[in-house]
Amino acid sequence: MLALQAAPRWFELDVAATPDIIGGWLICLLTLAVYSFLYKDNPFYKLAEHVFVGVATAWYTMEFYDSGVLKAVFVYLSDAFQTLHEPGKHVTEVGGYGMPTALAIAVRFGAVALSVMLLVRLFNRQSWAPRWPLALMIGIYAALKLTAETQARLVSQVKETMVPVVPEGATWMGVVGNVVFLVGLVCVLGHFVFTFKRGKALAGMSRAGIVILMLTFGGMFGFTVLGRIALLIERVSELASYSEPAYSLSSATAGAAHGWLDTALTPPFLIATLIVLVLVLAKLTGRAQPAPPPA
Amino acid sequence: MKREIPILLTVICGLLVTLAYFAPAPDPARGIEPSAWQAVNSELLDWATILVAVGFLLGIANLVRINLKQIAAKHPDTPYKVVLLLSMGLFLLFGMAEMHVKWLWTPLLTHLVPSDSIERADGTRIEGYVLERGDKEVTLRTAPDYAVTKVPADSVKSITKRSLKIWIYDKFFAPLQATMFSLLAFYIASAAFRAFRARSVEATLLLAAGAIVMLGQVPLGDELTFGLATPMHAFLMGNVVKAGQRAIIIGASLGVLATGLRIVLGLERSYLSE
Amino acid sequence: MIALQAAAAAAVQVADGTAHAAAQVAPAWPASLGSASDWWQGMDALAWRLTPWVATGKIPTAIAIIAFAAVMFASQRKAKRGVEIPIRRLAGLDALDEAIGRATEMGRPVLYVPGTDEIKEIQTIYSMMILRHVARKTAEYGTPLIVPTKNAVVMAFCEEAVRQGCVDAGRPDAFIADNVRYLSDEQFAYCAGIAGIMYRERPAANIYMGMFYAESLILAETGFLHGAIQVAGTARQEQLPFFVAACDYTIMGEEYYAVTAYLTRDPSLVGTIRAGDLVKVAAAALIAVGVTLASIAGSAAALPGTHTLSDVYSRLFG
Amino acid sequence: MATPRSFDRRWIFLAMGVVVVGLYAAGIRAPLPNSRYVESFHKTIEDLPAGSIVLLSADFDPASAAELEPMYKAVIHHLFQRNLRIVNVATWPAAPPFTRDAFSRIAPQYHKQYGVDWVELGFLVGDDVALGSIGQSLRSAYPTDTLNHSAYDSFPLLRAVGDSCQGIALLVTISAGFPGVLEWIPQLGSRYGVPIITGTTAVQTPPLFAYYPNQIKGFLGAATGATQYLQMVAENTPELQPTRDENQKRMLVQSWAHMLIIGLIVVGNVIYFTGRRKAQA
Repeated sequence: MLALQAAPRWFELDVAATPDIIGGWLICLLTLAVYSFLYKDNPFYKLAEHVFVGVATAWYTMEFYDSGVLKAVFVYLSDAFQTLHEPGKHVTEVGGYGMPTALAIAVRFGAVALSVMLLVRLFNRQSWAPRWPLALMIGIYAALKLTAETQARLVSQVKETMVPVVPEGATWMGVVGNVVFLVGLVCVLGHFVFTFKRGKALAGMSRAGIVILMLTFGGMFGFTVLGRIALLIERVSELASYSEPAYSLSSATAGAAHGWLDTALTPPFLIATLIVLVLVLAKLTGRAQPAPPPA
Repeated sequence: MKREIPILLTVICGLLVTLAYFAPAPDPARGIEPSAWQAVNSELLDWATILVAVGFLLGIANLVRINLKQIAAKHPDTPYKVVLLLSMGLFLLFGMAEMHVKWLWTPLLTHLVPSDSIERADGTRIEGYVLERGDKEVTLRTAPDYAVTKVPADSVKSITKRSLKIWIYDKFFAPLQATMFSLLAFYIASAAFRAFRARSVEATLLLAAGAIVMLGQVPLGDELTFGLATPMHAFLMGNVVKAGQRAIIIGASLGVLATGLRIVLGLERSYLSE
Repeated sequence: MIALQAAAAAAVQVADGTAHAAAQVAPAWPASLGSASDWWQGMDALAWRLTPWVATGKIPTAIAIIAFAAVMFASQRKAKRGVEIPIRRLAGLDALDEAIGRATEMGRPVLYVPGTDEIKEIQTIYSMMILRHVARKTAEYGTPLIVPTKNAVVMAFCEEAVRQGCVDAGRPDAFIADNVRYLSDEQFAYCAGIAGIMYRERPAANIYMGMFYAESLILAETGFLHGAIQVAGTARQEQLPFFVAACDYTIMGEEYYAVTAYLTRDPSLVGTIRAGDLVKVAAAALIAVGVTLASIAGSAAALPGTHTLSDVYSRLFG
Repeated sequence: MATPRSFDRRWIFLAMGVVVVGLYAAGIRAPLPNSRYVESFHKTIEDLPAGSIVLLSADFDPASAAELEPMYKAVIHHLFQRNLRIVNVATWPAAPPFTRDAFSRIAPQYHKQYGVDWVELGFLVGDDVALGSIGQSLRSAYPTDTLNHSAYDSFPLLRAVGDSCQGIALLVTISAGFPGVLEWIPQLGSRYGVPIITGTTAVQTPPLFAYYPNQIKGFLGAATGATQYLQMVAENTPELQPTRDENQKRMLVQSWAHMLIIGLIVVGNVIYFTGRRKAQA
């Protein structure tokens, strides 16, 4: 899939250039190491898994630090201090509302103080201090969802359902669909009613509601299968892109070898054979861990 | 003191953000300027952003502490835990260095961060670090003294940015995360054969709807089902799933509303008992 | 005329956040409130006057929140005063008891997986309440109960829940501390650990209650293969299809919260469930009225520019 | 007879692997019919007057890039072709590299100038809170941009985006889960009335049908939606044609993989029920 403009170099840090060869070997090694878990839990998978947790945690740490600490505190405060020293009126826009810069700085130090209280948990796990910032976060988070989500998911969804059963220019199929939609919606709501006495009507609605729910979960099931397989195909596509002769060991060293040897020496095939060999050897010599349960 | 003030903080911030929701939106046409409500809402949200970030960094410190304790206690997976901490540490070292090029001490800068190659207007190329590239001037740190200098924008023709942080992301993080999730495609296949049984009416309906979607979303679906897949798929998703999803959404919103109200009015104490 | 304006202001909750008041002058009050168009004009006028004080488009949301809060606190007070709010017998509970009963007959342990999220997730907290009920049952029947966890904090809460369950059954000695086990923090390693327990200790009943992510599929499949009766429960929609397809019974979405309310009779939870029911009935009624109005308006071709009752009705709901 | 219970599941893994690798190697392409949801997504962008400002949010990561990166690149091509200005944000920490890569390749093709035609603001931590502060005031949410690290007000494009989403004509979110389109709808759609269109992973597509057509103007559902949209945009975009062909190739592999899954379900049930009937007989 890679549009191979220039030939790949051994090691290339320029992000826009063609992916380099060492990178290709690394990607294929890690991808096939994870897939070796399908055969059996083995050191290759364990290594790949722990490298993943380490690298992922580091990446999230850097992004969270950059967005929540570096920009929101250091850069914000240094800009605010700068406007204080410049001539002209010292006003900082906070949410579009002009606020005196000194006040804006003082207020932002409130957040810094609360962050310090949060960090106290590092030294003393039972301390009461982290409760203040935690309480503030939970209050803001709850209020944000309580208001906007009630409008978007309760009020608007009920309003959107007030549609004519027979809109203009509707085919008979459209009308049937509309009836199924409206009746189905009310039945599923009926199914999720728990404190009303279960008369014949409510029981019937609940039965119909379950049918609609099952078809809904079936739709979700079908889409989930679609998504997971699309992911597998993309991995196969990336491995295929590194099976180009340009990435083969032979072309880099011994010039034009014949076709199949080139491909055999490309990262995916070579690594795959290596992993299989190691696992088979481990199985034969019985040195590997005790056979896992036939899951 | 330990319980009353946190609850007071929750109620005050919660009510402020709730009321700010109903404050009038600034509308220059009607002459409505942004009010203090917008400022309060914006500042509280920024506070929460900072605290979420700091809270996450706290979680990382915890993870490192647990792993170090396990290594010290000769946990059977010790070599793998060392690999975990090593890969995290190295990536943090190079990544953080690259994020602080403006303030970094010169020897650290030259050893940890790959330099960009800057092509000047006269075609000559120099190695250095680009800090800021505005339309009027470019801020650089170049050899030999690596002092922060500003040069006019038109003196710089093109910049080839090099990044070790993005290289590690592309070669380690991206393939590993994508492949870990793609394992599920295999698990779905084995579960399909060994566990998905049409043992009840409900399960049969579920599997049938799943098959309809699987056929309706792909090109071959229609050929194999004599053109039935797409209309059935459209009817199922446009009406039945729309009804089921909308009812689930309305139901779930009531849960969020109930929990939110209890928190904002200070009735929820479970998070204080940690 | 003034009485008319006051009546219009009081009676009509205006909902018009999107009115671009092109003209700077305020729209006039309608002469009478006879037709739908008059009501529409009245709404425009009121919206124009209210805009500097409140975001008029969000008034219906404010009313919905206040109404729900009123109903919720009224029901909670009723529940606290001991008034019996009946919650219908949930099939999910019967399935739980049946599964534990079957494990007892076959003399094999019960496996309870409390979800894979941290304790701050509301579904994990409710899972602790269900675990206490299951622990009470298994203590009564003397059946071993194994609880694998993915998080050290959750493990501590599980131990507490199982101990309480044994005390409830009057058999504090039935509590076995090392049956509550911390396996691993990593998703797939946790599933592999549970698969090991299923292979070695062959539980006859697997119960999955709480917040699940991609693990539902793997656990349900492995459990099915070992011939165990499986009961699952989660409010997370994405995982329900796999539980329904592979488990014998699934407690779906909101039923999960109702089961906890049924078990614990906790007044605040029962009150919330009751308030939720009342709002759902009200929502269904509003939809019915709205659809009939829209259908009438839809078929009777109204003159362009004039507003039908259905327009006014749906504008009221924001 | 090998009952499903004793059947080693690794044979099924092998079957899935062989089907996907084999068919991918065959490399046959299969076009898809259009869908009204994709057409309304496309039309919403076409209807925007030139020069309007679009907020493009990258809410995905490598694990969902298989379905979402083709959509992301196609949308950027489409927005630039329509001479729309793009303010780029991300609410997933692993998204920024995709933004950098896409814009550095696509923007030069349309001679777009950074800071005037598009700006990259990068990742903002906080999930729902991040969406709330982006809606409330982009300026306080992002003191600087993420490419040049220069101040918010130094960009003419950003000065045109006021507070409370004034100046934002459309929100396009390429969303893999939480936070994503289901959180943008309340925080920007309901609160500030910003029209929303979205491209999502398969897992997140079913709920979108409940929000269509008013709370979401149009959407691209899973790899299918991506391919259909690519088919529309690639007609007059030569650079996108390889991506479209690749997606069409993958859709054919997808078709046969689905047939395998359906086959496995059917065969598994047949064995289960015949086995059970034999046991009862």
